[in-house]
Amino acid sequence: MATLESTEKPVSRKNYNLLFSLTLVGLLVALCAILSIATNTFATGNNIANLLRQGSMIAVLSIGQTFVIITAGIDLSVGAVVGFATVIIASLLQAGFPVWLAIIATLLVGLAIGVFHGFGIVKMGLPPFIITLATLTSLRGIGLLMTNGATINITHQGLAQFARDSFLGIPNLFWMVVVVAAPAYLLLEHTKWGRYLFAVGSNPEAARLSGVNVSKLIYLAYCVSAVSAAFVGVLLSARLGVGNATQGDGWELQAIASSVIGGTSLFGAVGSVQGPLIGAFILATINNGANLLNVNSFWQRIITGLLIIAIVYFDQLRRRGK
Amino acid sequence: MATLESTEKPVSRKNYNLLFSLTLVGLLVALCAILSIATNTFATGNNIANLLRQGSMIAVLSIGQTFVIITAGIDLSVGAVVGFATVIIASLLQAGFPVWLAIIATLLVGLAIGVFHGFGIVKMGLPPFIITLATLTSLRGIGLLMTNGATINITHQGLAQFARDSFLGIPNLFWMVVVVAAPAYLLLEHTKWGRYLFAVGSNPEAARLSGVNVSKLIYLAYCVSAVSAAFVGVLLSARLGVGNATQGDGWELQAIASSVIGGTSLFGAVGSVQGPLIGAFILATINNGANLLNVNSFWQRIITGLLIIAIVYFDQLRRRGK
Amino acid sequence: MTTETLASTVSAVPILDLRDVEKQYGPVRALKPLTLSFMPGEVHAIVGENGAGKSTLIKVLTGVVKKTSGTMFWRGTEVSLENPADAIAIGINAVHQEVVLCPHLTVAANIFLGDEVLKGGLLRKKEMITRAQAILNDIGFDIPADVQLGSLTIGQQQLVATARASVRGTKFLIFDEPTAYLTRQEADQLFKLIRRLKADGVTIVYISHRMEEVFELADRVSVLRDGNFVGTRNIDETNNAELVTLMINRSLEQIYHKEKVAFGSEVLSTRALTGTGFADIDLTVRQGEIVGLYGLIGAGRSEFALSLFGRNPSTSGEIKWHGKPIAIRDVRTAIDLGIALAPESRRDQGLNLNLPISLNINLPVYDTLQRGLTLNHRGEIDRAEKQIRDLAIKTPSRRSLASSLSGGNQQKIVIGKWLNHGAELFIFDEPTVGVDVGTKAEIYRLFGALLKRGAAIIVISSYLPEVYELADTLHVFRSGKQVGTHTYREKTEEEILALAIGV
Amino acid sequence: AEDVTIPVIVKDTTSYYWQIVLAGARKAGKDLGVSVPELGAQSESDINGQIAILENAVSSGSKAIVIAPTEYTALGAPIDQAAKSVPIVGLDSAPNSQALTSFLSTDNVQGGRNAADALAVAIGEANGGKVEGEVALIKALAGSGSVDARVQGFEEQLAAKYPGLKLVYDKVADGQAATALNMTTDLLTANPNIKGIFASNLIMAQGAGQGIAENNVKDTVALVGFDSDDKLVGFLKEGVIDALIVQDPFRMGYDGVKTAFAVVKGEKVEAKVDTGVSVITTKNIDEARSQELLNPKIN
Ligand SMILES: Nc1ncnc2c1ncn2[C@@H]1O[C@H](COP(=O)(O)OP(=O)(O)OP(=O)(O)O)[C@@H](O)[C@H]1O
Ligand SMILES: Nc1ncnc2c1ncn2[C@@H]1O[C@H](COP(=O)(O)OP(=O)(O)OP(=O)(O)O)[C@@H](O)[C@H]1O
Ligand SMILES: [Mg+2]
Ligand SMILES: [Mg+2]
Repeated sequence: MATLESTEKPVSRKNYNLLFSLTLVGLLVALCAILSIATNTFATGNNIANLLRQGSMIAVLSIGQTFVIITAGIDLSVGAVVGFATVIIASLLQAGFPVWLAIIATLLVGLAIGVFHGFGIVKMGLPPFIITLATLTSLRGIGLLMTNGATINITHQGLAQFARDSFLGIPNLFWMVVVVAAPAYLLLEHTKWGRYLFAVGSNPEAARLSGVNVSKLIYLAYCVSAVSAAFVGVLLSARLGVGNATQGDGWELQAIASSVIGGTSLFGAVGSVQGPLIGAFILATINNGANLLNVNSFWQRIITGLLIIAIVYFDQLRRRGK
Repeated sequence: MATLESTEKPVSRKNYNLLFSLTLVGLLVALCAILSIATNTFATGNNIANLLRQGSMIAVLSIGQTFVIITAGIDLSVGAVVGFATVIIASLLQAGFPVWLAIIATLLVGLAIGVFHGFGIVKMGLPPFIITLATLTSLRGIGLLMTNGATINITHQGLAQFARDSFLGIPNLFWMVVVVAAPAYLLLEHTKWGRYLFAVGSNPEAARLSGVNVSKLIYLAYCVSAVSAAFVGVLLSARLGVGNATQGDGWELQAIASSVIGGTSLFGAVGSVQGPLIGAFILATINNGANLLNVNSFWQRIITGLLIIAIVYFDQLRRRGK
Repeated sequence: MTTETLASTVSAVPILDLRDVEKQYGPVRALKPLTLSFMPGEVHAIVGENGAGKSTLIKVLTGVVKKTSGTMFWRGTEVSLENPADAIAIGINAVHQEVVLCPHLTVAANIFLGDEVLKGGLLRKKEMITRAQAILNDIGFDIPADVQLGSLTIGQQQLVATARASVRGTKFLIFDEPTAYLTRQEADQLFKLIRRLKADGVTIVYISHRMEEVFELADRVSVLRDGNFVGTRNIDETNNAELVTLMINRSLEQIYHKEKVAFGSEVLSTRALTGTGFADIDLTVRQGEIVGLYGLIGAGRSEFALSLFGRNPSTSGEIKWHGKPIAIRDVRTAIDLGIALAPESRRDQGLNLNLPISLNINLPVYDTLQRGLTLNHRGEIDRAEKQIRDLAIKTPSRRSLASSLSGGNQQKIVIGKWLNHGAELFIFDEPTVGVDVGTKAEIYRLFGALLKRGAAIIVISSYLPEVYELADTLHVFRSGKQVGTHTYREKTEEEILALAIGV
Repeated sequence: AEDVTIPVIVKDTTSYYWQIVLAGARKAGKDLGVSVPELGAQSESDINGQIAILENAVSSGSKAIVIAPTEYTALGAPIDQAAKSVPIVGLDSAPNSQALTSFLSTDNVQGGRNAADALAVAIGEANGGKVEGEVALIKALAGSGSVDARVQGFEEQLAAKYPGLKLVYDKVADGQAATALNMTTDLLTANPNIKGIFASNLIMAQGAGQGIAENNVKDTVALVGFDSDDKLVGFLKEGVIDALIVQDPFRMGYDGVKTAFAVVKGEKVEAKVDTGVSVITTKNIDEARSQELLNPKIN
């Protein structure tokens, strides 16, 4: 609530962000430390690799989502885009297209979806919630229609191998997070486009008066989100070896949650790349730990909910304390 | 986006709302007219009764949701509360409690959830998105834990009969919408609390400096939403004759969509009771029509998405045109 | 380019020429066909009542809104300004009436927004901060460049907006009531800046409700009334009375006046009151008395007022209400006691911008409008209509959104919503910011009526002539401390100013 | 042998069916003295989630793993991978992998065929022996392996044996009973001549059954459900549901763990076991075997 933020002290945004990520890292480290003591399997190379693989997809999604949230928008379609993208790439591969072409085509489909969202928001004046909810619904329908609800088997082996392999001891899937996060970080923090994204989220009127092309930036944000989601679709299809339109169900909420845990404000103009990334891995660690500790899956839900509250509350406290 | 609203013309809110609902009603009527021509079963008493039953639950949810959205918040937990409430009432009934007591207890559970949300937002400073997302996750866990994933069969016949019966030719379930909508309308439009809700959504600081107890109103909004959801749980358990923790999945998005289709702004301070109601029945009519026309389930999704875009776009056009 | 250099050397060619420019917002004719020229290098003042169309004119000139009809010539060639970027591109910049910057960005980022310093496509953040700091220092504004804008007071934000507009290769710079939130000292700095820009050949358009500023700065002045262009005068061929008459179509004798009202019993007093932003404040306010608080931006007056109103409760010291010690822990307590506060920032604290005027005006009194289960709609309507009438709020309907009003008319709501509240102590924080001369007189008359009813008033103002003339007792604040207390006209304005600055 | 850990990974822990599988596994764990972590994704369509759980189970040092693969292709490679470190016993549906040490399954395709047969019988009884008319299908989920197999069997059998029955309505209700109920009422409105409905899982049968009860058409519209619980048995007894196709999830879970433990101990096990599908109607409901299937000892 804006109410509660009004008492915030003047703090330079930069230092604040750094400190915030540090504390989130602290939390993640604490979680890992506890799990290393509680189980003798957590701190094994194999498990860490698993953890990195498991968190990577939501991490990429949450980075894209963060771009959108910074503009005070929201992208509910990302889960559906992931599922749809697995269908696209699987179909293309099975139709005999080379991998690189199939990947590019899938990303272009993501781009088209992002452009459509931008168009709906900028030109048609639709609220982001509505246009992306509509896409969510429709895309699942289109994906199911294309496959008739079935799974498309990807026979191409290279892709699956890639998803399983590691490079320098770190799973390729995690490298893909780096591949997305590094340019995203650069874009957000070190280019004028990034700055304009914050400006648009903070006060679109001010941005417009400064000559910023607000529409273009909204296109940009939704394209980043949709292309990230399509990319996650590529990764997921590689990991699963199939294309299936129902995959990625509910991932939009996980991505948004990761982003918010990572310090992004749903009111816009507050967010980073590192925050959501850590948020995603905190969630992945909770799940991984619960599995290792053999926590009943129902309890696991309850605990996840409570931990989300605890983490964000803790963060609020720290912010106010400063 | 705030950008796009800045060009809005000054139009009196009241007339505007009336006109807006009229046009939505117009849309609903148009939909019904088309379906009456396209099928010979739509315009039968029996089908209209079905339609009223089918739309009633989302309608009640969307009214509650609207209270929250007017304060610039969001309640993602409502679907989970519905499922959880079916479990509560089913357990109580099977444990031999009288119906009235079971209903009251279930509504009280809803109230407690609403109070918890208010507490999280007001006292703990959590964003509404996060606290209600956490409740969504946890409540499903608790419900599953209580039932072990099973369905609780409600052997009490009166409740099921009630859900099936009609009064003055109109299904009881629809009367329940009236039972919720009428006081909600009164509260929102004809009491100071209603005015305060708008004020809080528009500018909480200005509201506070005008003597409005902002915290209390946030509690109020989330309690209305959660109690409405618990009430829908009661209705659903009556209609299905079972309690099951996984029911109501995704209904939060449907409720929010209905609310937004009905003219509520996710930025707060704009909304009504009649709008979401009509929004919910527009969605129900689309589904009912698609079922009657035997549209393939996959196409049905695509069409629903496109119609949502069309309806909201049409509404934007009309607003700007004025 | 040759035409451009040619045009600028021939001073007879207007830099900007408007022919029959008109602007309508739906049914509202904010600007009726207007023909007006701006000459290169002049300071051109624009005056007019609230809602006369001044800001609308500025918005048309800067491409913020599109004109409904008419033509515009920039150095002799027709231009169509579709959006702010077009205006910026040809060198038109503005400091708008409402501070329109990004609260989440740093001061430096705001100053360079849309014009970032880049190297290899990447932002030079450090350099921008250094340069922004240099700009601020150069102009003489004491504001750190690396903090978030939102953490500054509204006055400081206004200065940042000014700094920002003046450094971007501007050839035509518009100020829409830039001194509304500035003290005399800051205003002087601003004037220095304006003269410097003028010397550099920049054309300045200057909008203000303060006549002395117009006479101090302007070469020519144009008057708008009700969206109509009334006339342009050379500054040395006109006077205050003539301008006021042109503006409001009648003459106005006494602007600052406080009606003589006998003081009654003490309403509120504080002893050594301390809180965030202020310390050790002792003051007393009696029935029939106006207590003025004067100081520079950030002197702690608003914080002090907010603590009396229970928004940010004080941390130590004592408050007495009618002689009895009390604690004011929240706003409700203050209102129930009989304290009313018209806050400083209408945008952030005073108004619910996207709600109807009626709701805004009635917000503090809905308690009394609730009859049993429902609301007394008649009473709600009557009260809104009465305030709109009494304060001459210019609007088509009580149902219009507050955001559709001109700045001054918005300010009237902020004040109006408390007027019939029946409070015993009124605190007005910068009550006449952006209010035109006629309405100002009206507001002062309302103060008089309140006093006669037995109320007490605290007025906070950064506009010294106002508090100087209004206040029976004037307290001067500096950096959160009370540095002087004087009765009416006990000291000269210069002495008070010196005290506030601390020289 | 408490230090032997044999996790069981099901498709969807929130479903009653899989809870019964887990109950069977739990019982086996107690009987055999092995620890049996009960794992699974939270939705049948969450393939990625199940793979993650499998990976975690491998790295947490299990002696053997029992898994019900949620998707044929996608689980193939991960199971191959896992089988390099521990023996894997498959349940319910097959993965695309040759690495399973043993595989205990329900033949869902056969279940679908049985459903078609049962529906035909019920329609015949209600229409004086004439097995013809329009029938409908309500699916729980799109893209779920076991549902697809049932549907496949159902459609094949209709085509092969009951040319008089025409499938005119085929819908997906996204796992929501209320949606299945709405679809059923709309179906009955649009096609008053409908003769029978096949609801592809427990929740669908609950919704469809409620729809039939609500519209009072239990004598004219036949309904066959898949899986069972109290609610559905109630419907069966009232005549709302004509037949339930039930599997033996308890045994599947029990035998799954038992087999896996045998593998751990180095014993020889059957490569393939069919745990069977049964059709339950009012005629055989009181038989001991039926009661055993309908009332698994879940706790
Ligand atoms: N967005 C808008 N929609 C409708 N009417 C508007 C809008 N903006 C301004 N107006 C109307 O246009 C008229 C002129 O407003 P403008 O803001 O130009 O006045 P102004 O001269 O700047 O007054 P002030 O001194 O109070 O700032 C007013 O009647 C105002 O209510
Ligand atoms: N939330 C806060 N926390 C800490 N210090 C604050 C806070 N808000 C304001 N201040 C500081 O308190 C001091 C007084 O600010 P205040 O706004 O009361 O000044 P003022 O005299 O009313 O001036 P202005 O004309 O700007 O309103 C300033 O130094 C300001 O920076
Ligand atoms: Mg103005
Ligand atoms: Mg102040």
